[in-house]
Amino acid sequence: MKTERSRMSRMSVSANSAFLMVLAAFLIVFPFFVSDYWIDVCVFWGINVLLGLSLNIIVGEVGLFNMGHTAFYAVGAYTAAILSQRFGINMWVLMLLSGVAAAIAGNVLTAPIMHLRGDYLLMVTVGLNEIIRITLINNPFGLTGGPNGLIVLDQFRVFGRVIQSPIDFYVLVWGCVALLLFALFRLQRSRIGRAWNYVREDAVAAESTGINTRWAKSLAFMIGAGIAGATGTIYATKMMVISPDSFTFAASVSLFAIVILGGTGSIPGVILASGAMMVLPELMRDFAQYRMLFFGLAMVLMMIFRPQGLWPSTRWSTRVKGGDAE
Amino acid sequence: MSGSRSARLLVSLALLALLSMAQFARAAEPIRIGLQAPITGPWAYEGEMARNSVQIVADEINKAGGLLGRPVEIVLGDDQGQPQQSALVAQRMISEKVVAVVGTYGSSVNDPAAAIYERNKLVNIAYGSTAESLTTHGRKYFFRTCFRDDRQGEFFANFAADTLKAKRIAIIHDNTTFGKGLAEAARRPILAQGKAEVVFYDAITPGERDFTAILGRMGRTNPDVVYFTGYYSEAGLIIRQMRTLGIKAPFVGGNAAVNDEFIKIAGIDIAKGALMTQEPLPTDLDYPESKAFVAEYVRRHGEAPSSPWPVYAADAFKVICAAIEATKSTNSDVLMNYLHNNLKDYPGITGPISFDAVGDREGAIYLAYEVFGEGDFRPRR
Amino acid sequence: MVFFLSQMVNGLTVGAVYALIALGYTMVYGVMRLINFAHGDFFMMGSYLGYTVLVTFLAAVGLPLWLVLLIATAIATLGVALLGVFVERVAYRPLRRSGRLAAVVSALGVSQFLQNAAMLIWGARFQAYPPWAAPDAAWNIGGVSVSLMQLLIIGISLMLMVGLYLFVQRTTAGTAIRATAIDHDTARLMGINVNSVITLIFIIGPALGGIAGVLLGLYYRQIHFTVGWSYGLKAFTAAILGGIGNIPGAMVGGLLLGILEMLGAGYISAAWKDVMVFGILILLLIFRPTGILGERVAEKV
Amino acid sequence: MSLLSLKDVRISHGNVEAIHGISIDVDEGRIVTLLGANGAGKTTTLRAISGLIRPRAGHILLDGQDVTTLPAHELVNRGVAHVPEGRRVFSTLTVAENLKLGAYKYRSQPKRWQATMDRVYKLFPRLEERSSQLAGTLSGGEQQMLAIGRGLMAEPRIILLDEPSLGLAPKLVQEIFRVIREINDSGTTVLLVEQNARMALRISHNAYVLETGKIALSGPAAELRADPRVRKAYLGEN
Repeated sequence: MKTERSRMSRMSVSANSAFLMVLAAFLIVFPFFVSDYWIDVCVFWGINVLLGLSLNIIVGEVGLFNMGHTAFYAVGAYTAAILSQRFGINMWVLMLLSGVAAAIAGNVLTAPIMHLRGDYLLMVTVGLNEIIRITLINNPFGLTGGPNGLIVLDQFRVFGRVIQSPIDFYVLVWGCVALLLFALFRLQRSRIGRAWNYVREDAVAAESTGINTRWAKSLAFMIGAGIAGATGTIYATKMMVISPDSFTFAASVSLFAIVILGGTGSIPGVILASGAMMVLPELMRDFAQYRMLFFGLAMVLMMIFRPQGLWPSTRWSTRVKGGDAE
Repeated sequence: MSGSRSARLLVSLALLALLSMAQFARAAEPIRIGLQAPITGPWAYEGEMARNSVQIVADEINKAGGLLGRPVEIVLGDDQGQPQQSALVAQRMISEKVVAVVGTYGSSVNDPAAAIYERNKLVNIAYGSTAESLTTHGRKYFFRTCFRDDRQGEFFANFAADTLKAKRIAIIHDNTTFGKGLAEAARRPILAQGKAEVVFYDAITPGERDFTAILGRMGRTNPDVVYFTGYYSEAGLIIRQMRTLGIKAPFVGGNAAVNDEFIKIAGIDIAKGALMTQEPLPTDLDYPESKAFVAEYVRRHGEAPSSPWPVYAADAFKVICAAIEATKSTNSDVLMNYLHNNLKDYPGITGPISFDAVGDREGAIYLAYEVFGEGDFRPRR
Repeated sequence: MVFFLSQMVNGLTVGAVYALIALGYTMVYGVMRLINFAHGDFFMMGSYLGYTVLVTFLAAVGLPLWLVLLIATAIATLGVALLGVFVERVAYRPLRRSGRLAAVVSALGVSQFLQNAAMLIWGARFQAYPPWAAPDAAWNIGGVSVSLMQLLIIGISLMLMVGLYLFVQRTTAGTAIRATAIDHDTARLMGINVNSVITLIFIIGPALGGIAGVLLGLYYRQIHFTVGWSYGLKAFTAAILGGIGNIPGAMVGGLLLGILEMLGAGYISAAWKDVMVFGILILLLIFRPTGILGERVAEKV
Repeated sequence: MSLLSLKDVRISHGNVEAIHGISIDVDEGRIVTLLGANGAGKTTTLRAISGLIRPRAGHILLDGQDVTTLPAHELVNRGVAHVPEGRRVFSTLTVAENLKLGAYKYRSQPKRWQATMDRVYKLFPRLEERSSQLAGTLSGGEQQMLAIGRGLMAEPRIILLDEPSLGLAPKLVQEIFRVIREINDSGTTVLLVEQNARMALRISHNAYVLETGKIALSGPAAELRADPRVRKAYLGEN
């Protein structure tokens, strides 16, 4: 039993690294063969990967149902846009600041609700998402520009080169993905990562082994929100205009779906699923009005035939969760 | 020697033939013009009408022999009414090497696309995005065939104070880029002129259907006129719920409220007498272009377009084609310069079209429309 | 005072409909622990079906209005109930053993599908119920305006809610539903066919949503394929507010939410109304994590 | 022919096999006990018999008919009642509602289930006193009585009892075993899973000992009681 498990996890490690190598090879070769448009599709794919991975920390690692993740993303994007507009702070610094701002928001906003059981937490995060979006629309203190949103004029600079073209962003975004992947793999093997998984599998038992579950959950929200916030900066510079329309409940829902469709807790799963969510509708453009119909159908079929997700995580327990044995 | 000479001649002749064939081939290659519109999503209906309208113009041009001897082709991009999709569609238009782009409908959706077109120096002409902010960023390649919110807001301010003799004005918007933009644009001149006061100013949430609470609160401020700057679907509900609550103040809608659906939702008894600030509708235009266009649209789709926006899309397309024809060029800078400087009073479907320095259309004409008992909008006399 | 009473009438009208839709959420959740994100779209489908029946089939027939409305409501209700059973069979039942998250994503897929199907069937434009269908009568009682439609909505909703409550509390089938909600396995050991119970839930919930759809269609006239999403979100909030899985909770939550919304929009600001609603939800859950009437049961994940 | 027999039944949880081919026979009118340590697979076996889980291989016969693949509610109709481990009463339903659900298959015959309910009340007078109380407010012993009573409401031919004495005070344990014998005396076959091997063996006719998913020992209860291995492992004697 024990040897079987360790063999399985070793297998999954090698499968993971094989996946990442294939992905890396693909990403390196891809831009040479396609138009800027497809590079741009991949930029948004990368942004969704960053967001998906950050949500995966909360949903996948700790098992907290968060269906309002774009709230934190919005906090990051708006922090960057406001500070850039008013103080002209360097974008790299802003990326850090917006990450911190979102992390603080993640902590402060979720601290009082951390004790809620799964579905209630889900509803509350939906509520937070709406609260933040509506607040942005209502333009408090003239900060957020209301429904028009804000213009972001400044851009990232690397040794004097302005990150501007699709390929620049491509390199920036996927570079960030690589860094994040490295950090996440380290995190998963760390004491914190193990603590998260204990909390997810059995919060009571985790508490009894001396893990502060509240702290573990808060930390996951902070890190997840922080990464989403930093991603918000990239998004703001890429779009050059941000408005509340980008941070809707529907956007949160599709992020949530990305994590589950990929295989909860699975890093390759998030990458694949966000790719599918981005690329499939693009490929189905010819179906025009029918494509969102097919897309909904695909989601249902996917869950029926592969409920564990595209690339299930071996670290997520195989135990049936809440379903009933017949 | 002579053999080699004739061989050389033969080769050069063949080359010439090839070249001319290539020339011919290139001539037959279509000129591609983008249309960015919401084909799916909540504004799908507007997107569909825009596509229908542009198609009519394109077919007409192709029937008449195309542009510069080449056919025109529409490259459709569905932005779903979402900013991120809009950015992607913009990038796709650039990758598809379209000559210029028509679009899009919503202002906040248009903004990211316009930013990308600007960076890639691609002429883009919006057809439904009326937010002032779009032409305040100094973009050179952005134009629009529709008019700006502030012109309409100003028109309302004068109309309310001078024609309706209103002293107390209530303004309700819907917190969208467009609705709030127009509401702000109306409130500013009212405050500046000082002829009337704004007694109520609040927003509804689009997609909801019960506005009795906000209307009740508004009713207590005793407005002489109510200006709603959102869309027809909510406008229809608002006027009906106002009347149910016993608020008798005249209802004025913005140009997004002008739609047959408004009358259907409100009911003709209630809708009758409602006023709208509005550019002249295609059916009310006396230009021959408008009559021909509306006739063709009715022939194909059984009814006239129910909102003005698709016609602006058709005009945007026409203007692009006109610029290509006049400059014999598909170069973006040439087109941009032409549109800014040389296009004067081009006879569009919606009247003469010229652009000012920031890309806004010149010479806004607004009318107050009234809903008549027969269930149609007619200019108020 | 008059203003306050008006807001209460309006709030009750909206709240009664939220409650009807919330019942569907709460029953499905109670029995299956599934957040059926497609439930709002059943409501939307109800609106459209009622519209179609009214406009296409009955406009010409010379039946009395009340009969026409009854037929339209019946057909819409039946149609949506069938749709509910079908959706459960196809999209949820195969996932019963695959965990809750998979089912949630499937529900999101169904929602997406239904919305776009409605768009393709009825068109992307707004549709309006024919003006002859909705009774226009309204009274002014001491300054408070009350319309016949409002009374009908409140009355029918309350009747349905009380009926459902009695059904669930008093009948054997109702007891079977409650037992299944508590414990599937033990319910099976009583000889209860859990699949039949779930089918029953997916008849009742969507049917209530369908009736709500027709009623609101008549009341507001305007319908659109996206309307299920926002009503679904509100109804789900109402269910949580009352304590999800709890039938009286959904009723209380729905009515309360409707009243809160109207008072918020009537006294504070319509633009900030939803912030207030969700803020109250969060505050309530902080102090009473299982909602107003929710039982303090351990999480069953 | 036995009323209930398991033939080479194998049961898996996910990919892990928990029961490795067991055969059990329960004759009509008997009390048969299934002994075993925690995790030996007793509860799993009962759940398979009552149709809550489906065996991976083998057959379960009821009255000679193959019922292996029947769903749980169908087995109830055929006369199998299962009183699950940990009582599992419906805590937010009243005592009377709990009992009524036990007679779910007779729901359209009110006279019949009312008569059965009277019999159950006679067996457990405490339940009658508390009939309108919520089941969750009962004491542990009362809940166990309710669970058994609820099982009896189906008028089963065989009742499966999973750890009925677990966690009860000694006096109540005595009471429960008295009731089990009474149930059996009235003609109902009993398959009992018990930790309290001493008491169980005393009242039962036959017994099986389950160890890590296999039948280790079986035979008449009296014989097993004398078996040194049983005495050591389950009766706490040397």
